Amino acid sequence: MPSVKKFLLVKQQRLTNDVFQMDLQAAAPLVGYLPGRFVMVAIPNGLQQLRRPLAIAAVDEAAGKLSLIYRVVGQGTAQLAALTTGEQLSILGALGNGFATQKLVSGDRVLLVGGGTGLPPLMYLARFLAQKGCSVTTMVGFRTQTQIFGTQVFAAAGKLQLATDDGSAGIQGNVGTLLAAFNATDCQQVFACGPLGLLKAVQQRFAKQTMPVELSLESRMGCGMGACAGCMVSVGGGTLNQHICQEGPIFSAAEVQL
Amino acid sequence: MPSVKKFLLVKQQRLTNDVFQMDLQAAAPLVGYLPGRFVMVAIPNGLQQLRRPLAIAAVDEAAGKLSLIYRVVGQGTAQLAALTTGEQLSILGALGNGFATQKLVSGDRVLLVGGGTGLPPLMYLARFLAQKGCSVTTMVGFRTQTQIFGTQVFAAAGKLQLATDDGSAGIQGNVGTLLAAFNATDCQQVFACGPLGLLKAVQQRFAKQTMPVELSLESRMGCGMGACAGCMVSVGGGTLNQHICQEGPIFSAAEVQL
Amino acid sequence: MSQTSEQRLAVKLPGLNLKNPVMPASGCFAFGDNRYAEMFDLNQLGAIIIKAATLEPRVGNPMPRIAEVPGGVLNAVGLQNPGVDVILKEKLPQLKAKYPELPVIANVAGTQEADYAETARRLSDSGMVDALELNISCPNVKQGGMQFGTDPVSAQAVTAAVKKVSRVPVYVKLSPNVTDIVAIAQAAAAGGADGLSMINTLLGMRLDLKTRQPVLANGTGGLSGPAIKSIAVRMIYQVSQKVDLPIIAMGGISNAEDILEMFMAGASAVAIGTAIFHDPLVFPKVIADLPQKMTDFNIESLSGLIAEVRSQRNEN
Amino acid sequence: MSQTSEQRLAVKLPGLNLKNPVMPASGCFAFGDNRYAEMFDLNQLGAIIIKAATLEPRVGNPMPRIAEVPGGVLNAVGLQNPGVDVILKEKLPQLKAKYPELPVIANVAGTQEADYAETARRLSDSGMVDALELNISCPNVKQGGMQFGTDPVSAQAVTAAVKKVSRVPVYVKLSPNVTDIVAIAQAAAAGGADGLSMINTLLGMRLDLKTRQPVLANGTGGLSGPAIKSIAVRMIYQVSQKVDLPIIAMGGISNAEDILEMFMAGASAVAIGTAIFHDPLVFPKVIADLPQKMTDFNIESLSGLIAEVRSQRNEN
Ligand SMILES: Cc1cc2nc3c(=O)[nH]c(=O)nc-3n(C[C@H](O)[C@H](O)[C@H](O)COP(=O)(O)OP(=O)(O)OC[C@H]3O[C@@H](n4cnc5c(N)ncnc54)[C@H](O)[C@@H]3O)c2cc1C
Ligand SMILES: Cc1cc2nc3c(=O)[nH]c(=O)nc-3n(C[C@H](O)[C@H](O)[C@H](O)COP(=O)(O)OP(=O)(O)OC[C@H]3O[C@@H](n4cnc5c(N)ncnc54)[C@H](O)[C@@H]3O)c2cc1C
Ligand SMILES: Cc1cc2nc3c(=O)[nH]c(=O)nc-3n(C[C@H](O)[C@H](O)[C@H](O)COP(=O)(O)O)c2cc1C
Ligand SMILES: Cc1cc2nc3c(=O)[nH]c(=O)nc-3n(C[C@H](O)[C@H](O)[C@H](O)COP(=O)(O)O)c2cc1C
Ligand code: FES
Ligand code: FES
Repeated sequence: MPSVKKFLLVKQQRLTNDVFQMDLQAAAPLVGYLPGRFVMVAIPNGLQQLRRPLAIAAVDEAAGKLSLIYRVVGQGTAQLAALTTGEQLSILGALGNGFATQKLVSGDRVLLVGGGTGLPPLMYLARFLAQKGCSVTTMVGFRTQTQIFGTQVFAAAGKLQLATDDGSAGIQGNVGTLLAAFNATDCQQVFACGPLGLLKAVQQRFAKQTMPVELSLESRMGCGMGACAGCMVSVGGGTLNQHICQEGPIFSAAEVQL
Repeated sequence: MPSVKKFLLVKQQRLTNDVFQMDLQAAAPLVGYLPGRFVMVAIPNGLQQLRRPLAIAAVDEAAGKLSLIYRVVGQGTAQLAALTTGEQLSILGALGNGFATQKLVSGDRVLLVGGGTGLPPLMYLARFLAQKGCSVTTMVGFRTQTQIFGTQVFAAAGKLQLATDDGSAGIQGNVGTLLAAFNATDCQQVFACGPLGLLKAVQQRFAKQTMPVELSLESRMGCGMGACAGCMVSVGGGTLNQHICQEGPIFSAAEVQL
Repeated sequence: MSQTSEQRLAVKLPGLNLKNPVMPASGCFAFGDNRYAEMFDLNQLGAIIIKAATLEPRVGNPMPRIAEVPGGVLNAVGLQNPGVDVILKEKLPQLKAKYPELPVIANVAGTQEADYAETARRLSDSGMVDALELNISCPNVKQGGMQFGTDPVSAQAVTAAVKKVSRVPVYVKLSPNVTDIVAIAQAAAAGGADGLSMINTLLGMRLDLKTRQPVLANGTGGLSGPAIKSIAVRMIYQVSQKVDLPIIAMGGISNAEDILEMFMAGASAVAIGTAIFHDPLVFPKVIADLPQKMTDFNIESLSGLIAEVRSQRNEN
Repeated sequence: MSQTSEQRLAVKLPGLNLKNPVMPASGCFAFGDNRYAEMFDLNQLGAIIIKAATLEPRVGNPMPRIAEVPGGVLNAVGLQNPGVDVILKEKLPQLKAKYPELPVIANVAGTQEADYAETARRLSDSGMVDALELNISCPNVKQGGMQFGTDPVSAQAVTAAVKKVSRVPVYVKLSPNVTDIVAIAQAAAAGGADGLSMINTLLGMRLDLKTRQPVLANGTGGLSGPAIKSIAVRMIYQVSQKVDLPIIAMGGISNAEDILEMFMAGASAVAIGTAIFHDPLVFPKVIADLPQKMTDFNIESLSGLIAEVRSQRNEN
C-alpha cells in the first residue's frame, strides 16, 4: 500500500557535477521499498504541481532510511539540489512492481546493465542480490571519467565492467561494446536501466537468449498511481496497454515494445 | 532611486497572535528610507507573482538595518511568518513620498493617530519626530489588550493615548472617542495611518482646522512603481488621478477623497 | 451551528444525492481502479466521475502525454479507454462491488452524435451509473470532443440526442476554449441538459528548447490545475447568472477554500483532478476541512449557500 | 559563433528595427514615466509599448483593480489613460526627449471603429511612434476592446479602418478569449495588419470568501503571468502556421528561456508585463541572459531562428 510520508533531509551530497544524493529519514519504518520500485517526490515549492519519480537507490526499511540519487536536469531537480539538511520532503511510495528477484538463489549469476540516471535502482539491486549470494556482474557506461558515480557499489557487490566514451576510465567504448563481448550462456537473469538506446541494445543483445531480461522504463508521470494514463507502454502485443507506473516500471524485454 | 536588494532575516519575532516583526540586514547602507515610505517584499516562493507592500517600521540606514512589522492576513504574509533566521528576502525600496516632516521643528506639537497595521509607519515616525525634538502625542486603538503592540515606542516618544473596544487596556472606546476629546487648537500637524474608518474619522475631525493633516493610504498594488495604474486615488477634485504608490501613500486630508 | 456535520455538507443535484459535494474529476482517477483507492476509503467521496467512455476502445495519443507548466499541468491522454462494453462488463461491476453506495457519474465521449447517444444509452441502461457527464470538451482528440463544445448548434443537438436515450440525468461538460461560454451553456440547456459540468482543460502547449518541438507527442494538450482556477470561477459565475442548471465545478481546486469559492461562483458540487497528483490525500483532507472553513466564513450549510448564491443572481 | 552579440539579438519587423526583441508590454510600464526607469536605462530595451491611448481621457475602473491568483495576476485597470491629446502633448514628447533612439509602439483602444481610427491617425501623424498596436482585446472595458477581438468581421473592419489612416505599421493585438484564434488572426491579416501581437489577458475572476463578492471592483479581470504562458505558446504556434504576419509574443514570459520558447512557437519579438512586478530588473536581466541561452540551445541568431521556424511551418 503506497503512503505519503514526510522525510527529513539528513544529508545532501554532490556525487558529480550534476548528480546528487539525498539521504532521508522517515519517522517510522518503511514497507515495500523493494529494488526497482520508485517514489514520487513533491517539489517543496508551490509552483510545481507534479511529483518527480525517482528510483530507490538505497533503503533501510526498519530504520526508515532512504537514499535517492538524481541528476539535475530541470526545474524540479534543481530545486531538490538546493535543499539543505533539516528540510522536509513529502514522498509518496513505494510504487511500481520492482525487479523480479524472487526466483534467484545464492550462486546464481546475474548481469546488471546501466547508464546515466539508470544507475540508482541498480545500485540498490546490486547490494540486494549480493546479499542473496548471487554473483553480480555490472556493466556501466559513462561519457567521461568525471561523470562516474556508483561504481564502488557495483565493484563491492561483484564484478564491475566500466566503459567511457573517451577511454578516460575503464575501456574505451560504451555499454554496447561491453555487451558484445559478454558471454551470455552462463547467466540466469539480466537487469537493465538507463537511456532508451541502452535498453534497446540490451533487448537486442539477448533477444535469442531464454533467461529473463528485465528492463526498467522511464516516462513522464502525472500520478504514478495508475490513475491518469499518462505513462502507457505497449506490452505483449497490445497498444499502450500497460502503465509504466503500475504494471512497471520493470518490463520483460521479451514483451515490451520500446 | 529605488533599488532591489537582498536582505538577510536576522530576527523573526511574534508581537501578538498574528503580528510579527522581521529584523533584516542589507549588505550595504540604505538610502531614502524615510518615515511613511514603504517597501515591496517578494514572497520567496514561485507561486506569488506580486510583491507585498509593507511600511518601514524602523531603519538604521547607515547600518543597513530594516524592520518590518506585519499582520498575517493571507497567503503572502503567512509565508513571511514561516521564514526563519538566515533566510534571504528580495526587497524593493524605498518607495512612495513619505510623511512631510520638513517644516516641523523642535518644540512643535504633533498628533499621530493609528490603528491595526497602520501602526508600523507611525512607530518610525514617532521616533523620528521625537529625535527632532517635537512633542509627539499618539492615539492608538485596539480591539482588546492581547492585540496591543508598538505602544512602548509611542510612550517613549511622547504621550500615548490608548483605547480598547473592551476597555481591557487604556480607556474603553476607540480612536474616535479619543479624537472627540482632543484639543486641536495647539497642534502643528496630524499624521494618521490605519483602516479606512479611522482615516475618515481623522479627516472629518480636523476638517475645519488649518494645520496639515496627513493620511497614509493602502491599496492593492501591482508594481508599487507607478507603472500599472493598479493603485489610483482621487485627489484635489480629480478622479483616480494619483498613484498611491508614487504620489502617495501619504496624502493631505484636505485633498484626498476617501 | 444547528445542523449536523452531515447535513452541512450534503448537496442534492438531479440524480445525485450526495453526502458531500467532492468527487474526483474524470480522467484523473481512472475507474476507481488506481492506487489512491488503497490510501483512503472511496466511500468518503461524494461521488466518483469515471474516465471517459467511448463506443469503441481507444488507445489515446502517443507518449509523452504529460508536461508541466507553471501552476499547471498539460495532458494529452486523448480519451484512452477500453470502450463502453469493457467498462460495463469489467470496470463498473468492479467499482460497484467494492463501493455499492458510491454514486457514479460516467463521462461519455464520441466522435459523432450517434456514438455519444449509443454509449450513453448503454451506460444509462446498465443501472450502474447515477448520471452521465457528456464530454463535449476534450481538447485532445482530433475528431469530436471539443468541436461539439465550441459550437452551440452541435452542443444542443448532441445533448438532445443523449437526453432522448438516457434514463439518468445528463450533465454537459463545457469547454473553456470558447468566446462565449454562456451561449454554449444555454445551448446545452436548450438540448435538455439536467446540469452542467465545467470546466474542462484549456488548450495549451509547451515546446522543448532542445528539440524545438512540442513536449507532448500530440503537440497541444489540456491545461489544468491552479493556473486555470480564476478562469473557471469566471465562467461558472457568468453561466450561473444566465442559466438555471446546477453546475459541477472543476478547474484548479486544491483546498477547501477553493471549493467554497466555486460555490460562491455558482457551483452545486465540485470535482478535483490535478491536485490529487500533488496531494494523494487531497480528498479526505478537503472533506475534513470543509466544516471548519464553512464556520470561518459563516456558512451553515452548502445547500443553504447554493440557494443564497442562486437567489442573488439577477436573471436578465 | 561568427556573429557579434548585437547581430545575434537584432530582429527586424515592419517599422521596427530592433537591437533586441525585448519590450515592456502595454499597460505594465505606463508611458516609460515610472520608477523602473530610475533603476535601469530604458535604452537597453528593444522597444517600448506604451499604455493604451483612447480618443478621450479615461478614468478606468474603480478600485480594487489588482488581485493575485496562483501563478498569475488579475487586473481590471480598464484602459485608464489621459487621452490621446495629452499623450501627444506630454507623455510622448517626454519619452522621446529622454530616449530619442528608443523605438515606440503605441497601443490604441476605442469603443468604436471611428475612435480607433482617429486615435491611430493622430498618433501615427505625430512622428513620435514607430508602430501601432491595435488593442482589440482588452477584457476590462464594457464597450469596445474585446468585442472587436472576438468577432472576425469586426476585427477585419477595425483593422482596415486604422490601416487606412495610419502612416506606421499596425500590429493587431489579439484576445485569447476566443474559440478560434486563427480566424481572428486571418481577419486581421485580411484587414491589412502588418503584424500581430498576442496574447492579451484571459478573462478571470476571484471571489472574496468573506464578502462572497468579486475581489475586483469590476467583477472580472484579465489573467496574466506564468499561468497563461502555455496558452500563449499554443496560440502563437497555431497562428504562425496559418498566417504569415510577424508576431510580437507576450503572456507569462519571465526569463530568457521563455523568450526562446516564444520564438520557437513562431514569434519575431516579445513583450514582458507581469514579470516586472516581481523582478524590477527583469529587462536588463533577460537581455543579458539571452546570448548564453542561445548558445546553450545552438541558436546563432534570433533572426536565423525566426527564419528557420517560419520555413518549417506547413502553409496549409
Ligand atoms: C520510474 C522512474 C524512476 C526514475 N529514477 C530516477 C533516478 O533515480 N534518478 C534520476 O536522476 N532520475 C530518475 N528518473 C528520471 C526523473 O524522474 C527526471 O529526471 C525528473 O523527473 C526530472 O525532473 P525536473 O523537474 O528536473 O525536469 P523538468 O524537465 O523540469 O520536469 C518537467 C516534468 O517532466 C518530467 N520529466 C522530465 N524528464 C523526465 C524523465 N527523464 N523521466 C520521467 N519524467 C521526466 C518531470 O517529472 C516533470 O513532471 C526516473 C524516472 C522514472 C519514471
Ligand atoms: C503602502 C502600504 C504599506 C503597508 N504597510 C503595512 C505594514 O507595515 N504592515 C502590515 O501588516 N500591512 C501593511 N500593509 C498591508 C499589506 O500590504 C497587506 O496586508 C499584505 O499585502 C497582505 O498580503 P497577503 O499575501 O497576506 O494577503 P492576500 O490577501 O493573500 O494578498 C493578495 C493580494 O492582495 C494584496 N493585499 C491584500 N490585502 C491588502 C491590503 N490591506 N493592502 C494592500 N494590499 C493588500 C496583497 O499585496 C496581494 O497582492 C501596507 C499596505 C500598503 C499599501
Ligand atoms: C490527465 C487528465 C486526464 C483527463 N481526462 C479527462 C477525460 O477523460 N474526460 C473529461 O471530461 N475530462 C478529462 N480531464 C479534465 C478534468 O476532468 C478536469 O475537467 C480538468 O482537469 C480541470 O480540473 P483540475 O484543474 O482539477 O484538474 C482530464 C484531466 C487530466 C489532467
Ligand atoms: C496591469 C496590467 C495592465 C494592462 N494594460 C494593458 C493595456 O492598456 N493595453 C493592452 O493592450 N494590454 C494591457 N495589458 C496586457 C499586457 O500588455 C499583456 O498582454 C498581458 O499582461 C500578458 O503578458 P504578461 O503575462 O507578460 O503580463 C495589461 C496587463 C496588466 C497586467
Ligand atoms: S503516471 Fe498516471 S497512470 Fe502512470
Ligand atoms: S501599484 Fe502599480 S501604479 Fe501603483
